[in-house]
Amino acid sequence: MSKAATKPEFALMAEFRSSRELLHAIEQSQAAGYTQLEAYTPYPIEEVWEALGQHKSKLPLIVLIGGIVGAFTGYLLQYWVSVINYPVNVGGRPLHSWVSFIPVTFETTILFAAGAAVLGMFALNRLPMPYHPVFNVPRFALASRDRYFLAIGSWDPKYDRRATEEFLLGLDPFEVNEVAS
Amino acid sequence: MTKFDHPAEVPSTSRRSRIDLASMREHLQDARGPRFWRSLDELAETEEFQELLHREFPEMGVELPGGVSRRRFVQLMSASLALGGLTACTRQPLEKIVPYAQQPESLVPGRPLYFATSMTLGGVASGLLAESHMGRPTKVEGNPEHPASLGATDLFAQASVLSLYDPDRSQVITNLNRIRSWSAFVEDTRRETLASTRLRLLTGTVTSPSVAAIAQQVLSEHPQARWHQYDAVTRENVVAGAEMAFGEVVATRYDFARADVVVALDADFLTTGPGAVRYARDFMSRRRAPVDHPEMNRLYAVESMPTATGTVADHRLPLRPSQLAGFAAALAAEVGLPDAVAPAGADVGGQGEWLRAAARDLQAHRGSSAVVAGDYAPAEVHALAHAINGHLENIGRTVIHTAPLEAMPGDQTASLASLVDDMAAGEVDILVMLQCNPVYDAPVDLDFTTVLRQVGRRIHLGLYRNETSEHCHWHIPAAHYLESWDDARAHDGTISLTQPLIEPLYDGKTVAEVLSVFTEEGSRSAHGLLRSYWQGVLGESGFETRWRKALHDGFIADSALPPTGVTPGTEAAAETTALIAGTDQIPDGVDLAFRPDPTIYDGRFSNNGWLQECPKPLTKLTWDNAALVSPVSRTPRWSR
Amino acid sequence: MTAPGKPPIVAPGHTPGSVTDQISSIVLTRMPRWWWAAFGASFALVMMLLYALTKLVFEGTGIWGLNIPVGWGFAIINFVWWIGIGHAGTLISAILLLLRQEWRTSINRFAEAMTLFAVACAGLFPLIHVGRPWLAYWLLPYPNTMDIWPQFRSPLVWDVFAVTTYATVSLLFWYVGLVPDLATLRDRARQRLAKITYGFLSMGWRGSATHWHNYETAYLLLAGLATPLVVSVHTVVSFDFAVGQLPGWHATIFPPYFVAGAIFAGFAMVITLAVPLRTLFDLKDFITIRHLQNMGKVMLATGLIVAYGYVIEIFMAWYSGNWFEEFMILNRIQGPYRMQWYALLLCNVLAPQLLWIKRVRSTPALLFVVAMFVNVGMWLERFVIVVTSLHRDFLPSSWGMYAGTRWDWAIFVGSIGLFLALLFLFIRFLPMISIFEMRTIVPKTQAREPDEVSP
Amino acid sequence: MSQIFKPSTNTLARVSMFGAIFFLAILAWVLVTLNRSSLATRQGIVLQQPVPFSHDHHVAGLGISCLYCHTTVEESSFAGIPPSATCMNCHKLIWNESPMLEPVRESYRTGRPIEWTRVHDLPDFVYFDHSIHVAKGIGCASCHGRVDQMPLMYQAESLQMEWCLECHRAPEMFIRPRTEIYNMEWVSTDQETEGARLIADYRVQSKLSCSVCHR
Repeated sequence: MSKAATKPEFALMAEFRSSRELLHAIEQSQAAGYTQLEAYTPYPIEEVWEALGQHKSKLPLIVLIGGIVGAFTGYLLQYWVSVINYPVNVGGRPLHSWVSFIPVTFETTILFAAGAAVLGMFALNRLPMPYHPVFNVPRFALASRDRYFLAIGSWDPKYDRRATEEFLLGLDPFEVNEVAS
Repeated sequence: MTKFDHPAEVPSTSRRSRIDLASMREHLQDARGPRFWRSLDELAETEEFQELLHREFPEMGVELPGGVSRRRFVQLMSASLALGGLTACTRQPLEKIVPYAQQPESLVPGRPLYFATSMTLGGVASGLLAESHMGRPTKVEGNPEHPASLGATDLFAQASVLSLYDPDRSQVITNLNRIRSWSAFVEDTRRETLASTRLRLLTGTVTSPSVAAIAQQVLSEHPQARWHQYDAVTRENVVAGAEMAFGEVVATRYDFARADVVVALDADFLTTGPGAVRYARDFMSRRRAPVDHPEMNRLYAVESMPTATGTVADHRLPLRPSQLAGFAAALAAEVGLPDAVAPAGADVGGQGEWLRAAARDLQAHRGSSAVVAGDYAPAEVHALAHAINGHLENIGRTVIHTAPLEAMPGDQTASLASLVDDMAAGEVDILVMLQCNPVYDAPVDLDFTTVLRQVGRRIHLGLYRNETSEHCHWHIPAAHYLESWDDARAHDGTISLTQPLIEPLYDGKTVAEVLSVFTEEGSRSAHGLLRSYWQGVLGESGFETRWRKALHDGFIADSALPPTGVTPGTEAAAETTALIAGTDQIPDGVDLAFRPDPTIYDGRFSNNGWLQECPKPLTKLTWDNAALVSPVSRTPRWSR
Repeated sequence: MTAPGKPPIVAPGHTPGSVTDQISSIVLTRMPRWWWAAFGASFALVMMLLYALTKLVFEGTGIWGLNIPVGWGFAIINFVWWIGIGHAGTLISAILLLLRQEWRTSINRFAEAMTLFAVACAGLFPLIHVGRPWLAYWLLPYPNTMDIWPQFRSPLVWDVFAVTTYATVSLLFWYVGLVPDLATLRDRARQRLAKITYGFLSMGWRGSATHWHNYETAYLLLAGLATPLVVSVHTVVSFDFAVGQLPGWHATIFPPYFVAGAIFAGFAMVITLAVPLRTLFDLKDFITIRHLQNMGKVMLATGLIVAYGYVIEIFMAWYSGNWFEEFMILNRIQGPYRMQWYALLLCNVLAPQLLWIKRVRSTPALLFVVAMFVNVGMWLERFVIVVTSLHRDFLPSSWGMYAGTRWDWAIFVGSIGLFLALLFLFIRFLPMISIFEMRTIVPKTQAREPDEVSP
Repeated sequence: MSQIFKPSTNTLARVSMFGAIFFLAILAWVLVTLNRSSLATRQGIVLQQPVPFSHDHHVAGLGISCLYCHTTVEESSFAGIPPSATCMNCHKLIWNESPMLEPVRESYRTGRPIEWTRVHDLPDFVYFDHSIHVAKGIGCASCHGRVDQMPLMYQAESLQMEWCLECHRAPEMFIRPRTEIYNMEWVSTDQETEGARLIADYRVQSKLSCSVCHR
């Protein structure tokens, strides 16, 4: 269990043995009026982020923009090179031979879109972040194995060190830990 | 007396591996006058020093044995340096500009100058126009004003500029593999030759009047001296054929521009032989059928191997070389040569119909036809060709006979054989081999190399250190024609002048210069020899103007040999046909025909990469030499 | 999930915990002896490759067997072979993900790694064949002092873009897939250096709901992007040939035929690697007979498409009425390289027919043998396409013959060494099976509730 | 599991990510700049010469025409470097004892040429012809700069291919009347219209294909 901390703690974190318990805990917490919740699972569980109210990711939009930028970059590069900067007559083909420009345009579209997807994902997830308070909990290592964690942020308006801990303990967790900040 | 060991035994002449005073004294003892040596090793002629010399000036260009060669090392070093930085970022090394101190007149840097000169092959000259950039010859083209070629060249002339810069050319005068100077050679040789009288000169075919003159001078000053000429690609059958037909040696050339019907008897006149470029031009002018010649000419080619001429022919008849004489005799009989006898077995494989058609065509074009015998066809074929041309009234129209081009026409193989006999009998004291390579190209049954060893002193002049120079005491690097003053006759007899475009790169000498050493006056320059000869011929008055004009043009105007009024005797021809008729026309076995290589010639151009790369006509072989065998003959049928 | 009669995709009895422990322990414990031997052997081949490449840089491409008319030889053959092999990984990961084929999970990770390493090997060949490899960056459009640019109408430039994009996207896809597993390793590692390294590489992955949400979206989008990409890459590679006018190259069948061939070759290589690895690392629980069977089926299907391509080539030669096309086919059948063509038919058409038999599909050893045939066959296919088309030029005077020199072979075999060495390093340092995705499928494959089992 | 990293690592990680991109960009910029700098091109760098010949003095001071020494610029690819004899035309009489000119006198005496260091050196795979440029209205100063203001000769332009193409792609921006070829001070008042007219007058066909220069 938690020790007395000199600094104000970051959050309280309950450990569960199954995803069903976690989902149940999320429901209960939300019913109890907690809003600043975060769940940690060893693998993606759609119900969890749905339960936490995350329905739509911004990522598809980012990828779309990336793809459009890539397409324009590729095509305009080829147009500028082949028509404006370095016009060369190759076998009588038009300088703006758009058919020949399609493969490269396609490739840059994919490249930029994929780059946007990866960078966007990291950006939306605020990564890289090698240090995070949750790692202060030794048992959090099991979040990447088979345990499910629910954390309630100390900035939650309804947060109270003792009451919240009591509440979490009432959800039948494996244990509850204080997350030092 | 200087010791003359056999060069092959050179290393063994000084087995001493250490320097000892005795040997040095011995060497100094018989030295007269000042003598120089660079080290005691050289003086004592130690084995190590000979080895060192050999390494420094390798005889056949052997690379240093074992390990990484210096060349390889430098390659690797420069490649790694190039990789050292981003090559696009490297800056160029600083270069120098070296202007003239006194700029020659009419030279514009960056623009070429052109000089008329000429190159000889097999003794016969072709007129050239050589391009020179700031004193360096770079390209050779035909001299458009030269009457014998009208501006065309063959591939040998085109590629000759590469030979000039060939780093494998012989670069130093050597005596027993030691580097010597020209003056040492002159001194040494003159001392010997004055005492000796049995001098032998061996050259290739010579048409040059000035070389012939100096050779004659040598012969007259040395009563026991003889001059032999030998070329592996010899035209002696042409000479012998002319002698058979006319009783005297005459040269034959053709005017294909006036010939409506041509019968070629194993004659590749369009691509090989001295007049080929002119013949091709004339012949082809009649293929374009201009307005005044509404009809094309017609070519009947009989040939024993595929040639470019055969591919152009309207009618081509492949024939074994041994059947050619029979064919010629049959043709002579068919065109109606009086008393000519057609051999009985000549009509083999339907060639009779072909022959009769050709003969009818010839008869229909009396005075505008030509029967051409190939350079390598037997003398009888030449004789019969002359007789047919005479009978058809072609002589003086399409076939022109002149005095011989050669300074000494004759049977070269017999000449070489008599030289070999003399050498074997120990009757030759000095043998001077000028621009020839008999050890390589003499007929093998003469065993030239063995008898050569019996000659006391052997001197060789050549562009390369070759097989012959390996067996000689003295080797002298020859000047390339682009470095030489010389003259020679073109195929029509026009005197063509050779002038240098560059100072000899390796101090090479010309044939005339080496010959001059054996004369009373002693060593003279090629320019002096040539000029004084022509001064004597052309006369003093107005010489300078005429000489300058000739040098500018590249030839002496109107010096082509005039036609001689000879006619072939028909009786001799009839006798020849009778003689041929008596021989078997369908011999057994395989005919073996040796021909000069279309690009390497007699082997002298083997170090010229351009010629090696040039595909040979029809076979397209490069860098190779093949025995051509018909697919039919390849089957075991004939070997039974 | 498991249909009756089909073997499961994960052996019974596994929990997320046991899956995690078993896979991560391969990385976190010492490697077995054979690993060192195998890595040592492939490393020796890498050294041979480096030696041959050094020789190549110093001497130039003259050390290869290239000549006129065969101006394209081992370099392009190996390039197309490797890039073909490199197709399976992305295909398994992306297309099978989109098709919701869950059996892909246990093979996608090392198939992706295989893709990356195969593309690396493939990329080597265009770089070294340019003659001056240190100037290979001239292929890319960048502002230079010469003020000139690549020629965008050339399929070779398309190829540069296609292969570069493919390599980059494959790397991103692979890395993104690795992030949660790197976090797992970070949490499991005991040595400080390993902790820090995996910690850095995992970027602080916490597995929060937000993370997973964005992650799943990104992964799905990447799969969606990679799917057309994987098809486009070999299409563009086939354009290198098809846009040329040589009989045997100038064919519209080439793009689909090349893509099918690539999948064919890629799956063969996955089987080649999976069969020994599942035995050596005792991964039979995760790479089950079911996987092998499915891959066998894919190979059979794509192999039939490839065979169809061969038939169509012959048909088109006759149907086009083109003299040179007809000659090209006749020359394939009777020419000096006919043995290669027959061997190719044996390897690519006959050998895969064994896969109709279920016994063969479910016997790892037999499957391995068939896969080896296909590996060889696909190399031969590229050899036949490149060399037989080139060595008989339009004019008989320009005909020639081609054979690789020892340097050609050294670089080819060396590239296999490079591939294997990279693969062994990957096995050593990274989880070769996606742990988090295994955790995902374990609960679904188990009859009982696994969460009740406490650690 | 316990914390592996300190909180500051987060900042470090982000900074290093952007830093890497920034570093690569800087590296590319440095390489590109170096490649165009006088370090690679020798633009504007005075090279050591055997005689400190001043174009400033001879051209601007004495008014000697370019053609007096560079005689072949109108007829040849090479503009020509004067032989020592050209120098001695004047220096037999003036400055004939100057120690600076000793190499010239020595060359004239001995016939051994002076070895100048080449200032304008195109790579060997570039074929440049002075005569056609002069004939089509490109002035000396366009490529060689204000030679009349150079006490010691240096390369005024980069001579990189992009520099060549700059003119070849838009010759009207650089062409001048043929009468002004050797005029160092000539400046157009209306280059664009005048240039277009001269292009038509001189029938300039500015070539861009590779084989024009790389034969």
